[in-house]
Amino acid sequence: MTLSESAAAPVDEVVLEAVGLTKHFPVRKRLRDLFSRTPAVVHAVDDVSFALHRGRVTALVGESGSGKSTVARLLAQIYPRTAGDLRLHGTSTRVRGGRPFRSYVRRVQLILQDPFASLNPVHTVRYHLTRSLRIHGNAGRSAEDLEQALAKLLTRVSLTPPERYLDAFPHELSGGQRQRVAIARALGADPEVLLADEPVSMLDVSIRLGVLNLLQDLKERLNIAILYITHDIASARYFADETIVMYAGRMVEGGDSEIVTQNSAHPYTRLLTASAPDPERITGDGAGAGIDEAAGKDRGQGEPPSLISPPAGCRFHPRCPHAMRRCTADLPPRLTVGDRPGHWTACWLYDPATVAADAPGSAAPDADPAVPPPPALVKREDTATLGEAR
Amino acid sequence: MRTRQLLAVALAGAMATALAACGDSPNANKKNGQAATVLNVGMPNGPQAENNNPFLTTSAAASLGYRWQIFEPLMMWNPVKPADPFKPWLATKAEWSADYTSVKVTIRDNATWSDGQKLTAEDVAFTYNLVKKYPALNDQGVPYTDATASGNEVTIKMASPQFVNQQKVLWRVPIVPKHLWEKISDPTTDAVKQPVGSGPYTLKSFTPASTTLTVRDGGYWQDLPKVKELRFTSYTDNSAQTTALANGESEWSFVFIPNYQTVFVAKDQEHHKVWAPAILGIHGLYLNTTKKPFDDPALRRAMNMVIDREDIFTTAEAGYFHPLVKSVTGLPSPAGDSFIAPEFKGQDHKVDLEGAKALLTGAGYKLDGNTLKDKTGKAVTIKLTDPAGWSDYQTSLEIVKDNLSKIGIAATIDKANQDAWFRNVEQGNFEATFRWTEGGATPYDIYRTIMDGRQLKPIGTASPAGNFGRLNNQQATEALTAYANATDEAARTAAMNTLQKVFVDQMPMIPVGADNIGGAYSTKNWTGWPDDSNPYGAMQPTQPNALDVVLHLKPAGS
Amino acid sequence: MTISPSSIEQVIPGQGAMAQPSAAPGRAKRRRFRFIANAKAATGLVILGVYCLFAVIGPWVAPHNPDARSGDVLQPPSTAHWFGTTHLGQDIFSQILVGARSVMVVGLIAGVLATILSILIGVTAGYLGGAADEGLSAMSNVFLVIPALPLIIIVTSIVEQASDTLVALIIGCTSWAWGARVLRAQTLSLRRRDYVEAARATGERTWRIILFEILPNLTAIIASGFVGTVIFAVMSEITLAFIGISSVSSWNWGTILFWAQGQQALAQGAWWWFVPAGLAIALLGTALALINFGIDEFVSPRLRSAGKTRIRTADGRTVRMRVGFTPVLAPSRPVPAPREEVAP
Amino acid sequence: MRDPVLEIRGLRVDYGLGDAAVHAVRDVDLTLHRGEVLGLAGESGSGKSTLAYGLTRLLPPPGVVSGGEVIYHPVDGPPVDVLSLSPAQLRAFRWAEASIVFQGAMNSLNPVHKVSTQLLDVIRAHEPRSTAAGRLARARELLKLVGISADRLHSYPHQLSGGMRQRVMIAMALALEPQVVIMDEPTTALDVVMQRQILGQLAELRERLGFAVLFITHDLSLLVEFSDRIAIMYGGRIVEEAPAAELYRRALHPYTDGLLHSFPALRGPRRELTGIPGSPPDLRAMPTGCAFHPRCPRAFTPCDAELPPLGPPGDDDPRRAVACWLHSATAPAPR
Amino acid sequence: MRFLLQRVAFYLFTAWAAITLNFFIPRLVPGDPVQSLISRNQGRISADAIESLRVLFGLDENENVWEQYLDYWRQLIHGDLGLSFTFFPAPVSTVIGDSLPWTVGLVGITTIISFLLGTALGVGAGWRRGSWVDGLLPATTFLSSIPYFWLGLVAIALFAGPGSFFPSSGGYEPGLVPAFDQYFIPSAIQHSILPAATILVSSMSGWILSMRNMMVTVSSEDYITVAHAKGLSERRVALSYAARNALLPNVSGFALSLGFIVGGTLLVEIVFSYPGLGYQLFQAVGAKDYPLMQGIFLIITISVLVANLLADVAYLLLDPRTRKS
Repeated sequence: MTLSESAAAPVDEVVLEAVGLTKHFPVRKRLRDLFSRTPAVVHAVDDVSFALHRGRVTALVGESGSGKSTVARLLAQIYPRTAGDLRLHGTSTRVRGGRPFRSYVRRVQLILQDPFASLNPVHTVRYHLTRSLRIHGNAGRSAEDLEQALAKLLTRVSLTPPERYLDAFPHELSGGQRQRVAIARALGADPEVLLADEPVSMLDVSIRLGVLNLLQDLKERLNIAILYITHDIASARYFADETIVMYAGRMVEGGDSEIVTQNSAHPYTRLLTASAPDPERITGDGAGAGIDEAAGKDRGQGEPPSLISPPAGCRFHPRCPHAMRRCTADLPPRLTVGDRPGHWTACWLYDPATVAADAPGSAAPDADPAVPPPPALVKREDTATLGEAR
Repeated sequence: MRTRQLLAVALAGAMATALAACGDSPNANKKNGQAATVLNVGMPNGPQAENNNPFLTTSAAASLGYRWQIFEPLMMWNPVKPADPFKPWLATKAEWSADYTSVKVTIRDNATWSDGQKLTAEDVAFTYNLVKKYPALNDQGVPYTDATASGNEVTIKMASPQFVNQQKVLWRVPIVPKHLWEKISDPTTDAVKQPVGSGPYTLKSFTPASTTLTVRDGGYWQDLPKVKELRFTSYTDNSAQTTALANGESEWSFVFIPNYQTVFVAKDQEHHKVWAPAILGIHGLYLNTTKKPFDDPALRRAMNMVIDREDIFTTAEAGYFHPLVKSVTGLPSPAGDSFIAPEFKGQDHKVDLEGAKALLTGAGYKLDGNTLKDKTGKAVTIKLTDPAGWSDYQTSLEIVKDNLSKIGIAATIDKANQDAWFRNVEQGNFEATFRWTEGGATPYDIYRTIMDGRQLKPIGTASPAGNFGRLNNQQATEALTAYANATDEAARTAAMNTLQKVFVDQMPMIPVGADNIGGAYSTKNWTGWPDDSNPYGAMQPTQPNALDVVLHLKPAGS
Repeated sequence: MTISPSSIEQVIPGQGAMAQPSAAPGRAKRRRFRFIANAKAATGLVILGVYCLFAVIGPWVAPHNPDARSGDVLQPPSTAHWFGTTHLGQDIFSQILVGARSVMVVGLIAGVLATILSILIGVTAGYLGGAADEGLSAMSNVFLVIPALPLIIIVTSIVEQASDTLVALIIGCTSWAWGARVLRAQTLSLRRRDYVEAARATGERTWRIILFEILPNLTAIIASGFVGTVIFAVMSEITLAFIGISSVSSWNWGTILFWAQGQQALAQGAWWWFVPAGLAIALLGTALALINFGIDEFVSPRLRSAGKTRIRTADGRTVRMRVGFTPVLAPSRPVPAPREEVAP
Repeated sequence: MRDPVLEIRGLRVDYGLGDAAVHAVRDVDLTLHRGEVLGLAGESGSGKSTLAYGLTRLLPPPGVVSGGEVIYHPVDGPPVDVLSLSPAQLRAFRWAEASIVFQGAMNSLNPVHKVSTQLLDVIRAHEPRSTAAGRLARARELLKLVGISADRLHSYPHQLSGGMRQRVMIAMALALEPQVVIMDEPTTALDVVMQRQILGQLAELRERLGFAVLFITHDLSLLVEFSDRIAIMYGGRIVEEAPAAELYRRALHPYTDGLLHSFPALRGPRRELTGIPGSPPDLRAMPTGCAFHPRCPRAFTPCDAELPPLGPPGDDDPRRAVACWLHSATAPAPR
Repeated sequence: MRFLLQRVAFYLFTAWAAITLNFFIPRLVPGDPVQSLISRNQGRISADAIESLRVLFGLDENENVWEQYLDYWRQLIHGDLGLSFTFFPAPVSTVIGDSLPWTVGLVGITTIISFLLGTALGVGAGWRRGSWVDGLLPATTFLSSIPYFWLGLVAIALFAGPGSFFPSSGGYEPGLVPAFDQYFIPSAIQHSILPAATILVSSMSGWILSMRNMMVTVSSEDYITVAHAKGLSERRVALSYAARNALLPNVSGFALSLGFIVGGTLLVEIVFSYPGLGYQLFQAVGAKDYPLMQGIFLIITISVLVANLLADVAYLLLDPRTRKS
């Protein structure tokens, strides 16, 4: 097996690129739908574009139902995409199975969320890893080669000594150990891209870090591109180089992780960061003092929209405290925020012309008038200078 | 909980209304029926559909037998004494032509239909023409060509000599009223809901389980029977019928009762009786005469010698179902007694193991230990076949198997599927099988079924009417033809003697038991039943004789 | 049916989250056979084993030829004839011994056939989904709704010479639907399991996924379906024999009952003629049902019999294990308050 | 310090009986004061949920409470031991005095009954003399309290989103204005935005109604923000207890410290995350001494042999308690 | 409603499949009803009658299968199931009409009672694990493993027979005319007790067991814990929360297993010679009465379908989750 310790290719090279990736799931037909022309679909993912770079971690942040896991499966080509393109090293690929699929997954491997479910309870660790090695031709020629490769894989994910784990069944392992086995299985293909779908969310807090550190270590040592999908925006800040925020199947903001989390541009990202638990917020004398600071800004009771008939325009507008008339009609394009290079958001607030024509919050009639003016324009200095910069 | 209460209330309510509305209940008089006026007849035939068509074998009237209490034949024939002359009934006289292709009957003039109309020769001619017109009604298969009435005489013509079928013509055809039946559009499917006949009874009520007949007010051509009401009950199965007989609920029936002495007679030694007279139809083991080594009459005769008819009679048929056939000629007694040829008179079958062995040795067989070897040195084996569900036959086969092993023939028993068995037997695809013969007024039917060369078909082609064993015997065939077509008694006797000789020599079928036409009955309420001392008729309630029996009954103790 | 995971389940230890990898991997393999340790399953398997033994050696050890007549006609059980004799003096004990084989063979063939069919149809439908699923599901649902026994009776009655094998085939071909339905549902749920998706994402081929990822996880259901079909097949076969539709040329317990019924054994008071066969059937059915309970309890531990439900505490009280009122074992120290109804 | 409303003393909860018993909760002492939010944090298997089910005696078989007492102090009237109540008394106690909100709201609501049925039957069970109209009015009011429009009363659970169901559960928990509300991971299954909203609402309601909350979660960061005091459980025992801010600023137990360094912070400087090595202990084979010692970076001699008692730390802060030889007043000093 | 429409569509499809199957079965291997009739009357019908019977039954018609199939449908639509061979020329529909009430009365009512009673006992067994009902399970398992017909035989041997209150066969005392009066109704009830008890005994344990298992499963659901936590009365938790939910799978189970049950209970009719459909089917099979066989099978199938549909409706009423449009 050839788990390359040093990368031959330059760091930052784009390995896998999604261009306008779209996935609509057909809704089960109902009797009355027989007569309607347009079939009902779930707009799970719409027009998602981003690139995964060698040796970098890209985080995809969103709540449940935002389509982030669908993106992972589209990238792994487990689901066929409805529209858009997927470029592996610049070459458009579309595989449906068989040999092409295998050679694709050799380079792009998926790690699933639940380590309690992603390993078949009837098979041992050895079986899982051996299959992965064999399928991708990394098992070597002899039994010894295989043993070596297995030991190497387990060592790589810090399950040592390997003999202790090889013949164990999944139920005999702890959650963290299982997730490590799942990672080892993915590594058995010697991939260039790891798609990690919430790899730690099912694990205990105390073990999460170990798994994330392992991924980070792999990224550095093997120079792998990692897509880190999470609902925990704080972990994206910590772990990812770049963060993309999704809402209701669309990307709403992206850029350097630190910028996206600290200087969130999109109202949704702000809602997200404001809602995340933050011990620093405590005042010491009692609970909940700052707890509803952000919550009041959500006009939608925290409920995401239906993806079968998503809202027109910006999908966040029904909940957005700053919604403008344009938000209800036109889909906001990617707009550069301008504070840092590469920071962008899909929000009309960042289009000076729109803001000029329409007061932010004007399309949010039930918005509490006491709510402070749109932070994007007033509250924060960095965005206040935004208009000038553009 | 609530629903349960509701249900109970609803049920109670329904019961109450039902009971309240029972003023003119058809069951009101059920319990107080006078014992001395009612006769309970039973058959184990299951629920019936209302159908009183006397011509249809499938009708309730035929199945339970009450058709003969409503409709009457021209003459009565006693199957127990087949050679006895016919007893005048609706016809006072029947004159056959010498070749038996036509019969001239004289209709009695005092018979009336139950609707009051007079029974005439027209009615009789109409009936025979009806049967001729609708082959589906001609369940006896007599080739009628024409029936014409003139005055009180009717001449019925047939296409072929019917000497052997006299009873089919005169005894088996229920006479129906022309004035009603000519209006029936399709007599083959008409259920005749309101039967009008010339018999002493009329239909009172019908239910799937029982039919009640009540005696006519008058107008019957002879004395009205003492039985004022006849109840025909169709029990769901043999055991239900047996139970009903045993506890006296049923007074007359025809049903197979295993171990009948214990199960039925012992329940009331004094009154419970079984009388099962033999008729001229037998059961026996057909051997396939084309299969080696059973093409050898010597072997067949030897087999006959070891088969223990008595054992079969007592064990398999529980001593009553198929009366023992004693005579070597296969003719049952007493029905066939008068036909037995002088040379076989008094010659009864006996198990003769030594004789059989001697016969076999003489014919070139060798008994090698427990195995019989044929002339070529091959062990003789035989496969006995009968439908799986026919327990009496199966039991008989078991006994036969046992008997044959005494002369070293290894028998296997094949419990066949009924359809397959029928087909295979007709096509000659069997080695040995238990089966019945046709029955009739003369032994002709027995021998025809066994040895008729006119029915000889190659193996594989069905011969439904007989000669399943494919016996190819010119002498027998000629004798059969001669018997049926003879115009004088001497010729018939000669032919009959020949037939018996051929049968005994060839032994194409090993006779075991006779068909019976008997029944189980109780003398508790009614006496006057036929029995050995007075065998005036058949004992089966579904035969035309049943009417004669009913007319003989008298209240017990009177 | 899907059982939604209860949050309580998570806190019950031994569910793996806290387990250390075992030093002896052999222990793990035993887990698959652990259900044998289930008392019900064990009882069932032992009884079944005895039946299987009789099926194999029955015809050899039978003291008499089951067809052989003897002079002892309709005798009650005695030392010579343990279960008595028939109207022909046949030994009923021998008939039962010999009959075991036919019963077991039919059960086995029908069970295997139905199981194979149900796997083929159920798993295929569940895994493929779409039109194939719709079609196959509709087919199995049709078979499920149509009354099986009348159908089997009618089909068997029109077939001539219905041998054991044929009866088994007919039963097998008509009784796969239940298994297929259960398997389909389970496959459908397994197909969405992460490990199946993970296997696909690893690049496993479809047939391998079905064979090595899905089927092993269906073992319990397949086994339970198999046992269920065997029960049904045995009962059907015996029924067919009893009502005299299938060939009664070979002895099975239905055939014995058929003769008993045909000879009105009841009216003759020959209880020994039908009691042993019925008990043999009932015991076999019970054994198979017990095995199925064992499998059920193995699959779904909650169903296990409660074991000890009444506990005697140290101070002599008896408390009951019951949902909603966790028993308190230790005597409480005297509480600084009179125990009385808490006013709301 | 406010009055205690619920005192747990030496509570022991087992799964199974006799030698086969697994001790899931061991000698837990914990006091919930009137009107406070007490956070209970720990990893899965630490016994925190078992504690909640045990003290309310809702643990299904084979769970048994094998010792201890749970003293409830009603607003007026003498204290009672919940563990020694008869079934009828317990039924009366439940919900009226202490209600519970469970993790999975989908599973907590009976899928076949309308929200109204489930809201009304609890009121009727405890206030049999109330009128139907009165109950209905109360149910509407309760729904409004948690920000759900009253017409949702006639919905079935499956017609509500996860967030709404959890709100309904909270409304139901408050129906009888209990003194104690036990919340077992009430927001774990929800998205952060929803979680924040619900917690905000809960904080507001607590201000208004003054009930005490026992808040159980594995998310320490949430507790720090939301609760007044925090107790940390490990291996079935409480290992540390302190006011939330104190705990966050200065964790005494190495486990607490490890937990606090396990989750990344969203704001502020990027902290170093150390995490905790190893895996949580197996309850069936607990390490001797301090259960945490195999994973503890600072373990020393007595840790693997002697169980550290839960008590005030060496610096004798009366508001805090810790079970660690590092901080025990009586402990041998680290060598 | 969509759910219901779907089910109706499915049942129509199934009915079509069953009818078609029904059409083809006897045509695949044509047996000979005439021979069968003769064999039933061993020797009492002469071979000469064969011809007349053939003509009578109209067995000579030769049509191609497709035309026969269309005819078959045409007749069916007119409610014409053909003429029975055994009871010729009684229409099959008449024969079935005579026996159907008995089956519905005995098997139908008993099946429902068995389901209700079994379910109620199962609720008890599942709710109070280890109670006496739970203790009954091994016994009921054994009872349910006994073939229906054998249990019937034993019941007859033990309880029926001459002099006993329980008759061993039939649906009412022969000689009575079916009518709602004080003679017939008690007789009919008296005749139905043993068969009904047999069906109850052997079919109930299945319901007990499945309901118990569902109760046990449901008992550990969170909403049951919540119901307990709410301080609701034991009865309310057990019935309104646990049993109500546990019933749902059992209702659909009831529907699905109807086919099996009906098959099994028909045997009871055979053993007790109860004049219902099962007995008629048995007779028809013995007599190769294909029209009757077909008709009975059709009626059984359709009634099972209807029962299924009713169970679906019940499910629809019981489970609000299926009700959403």
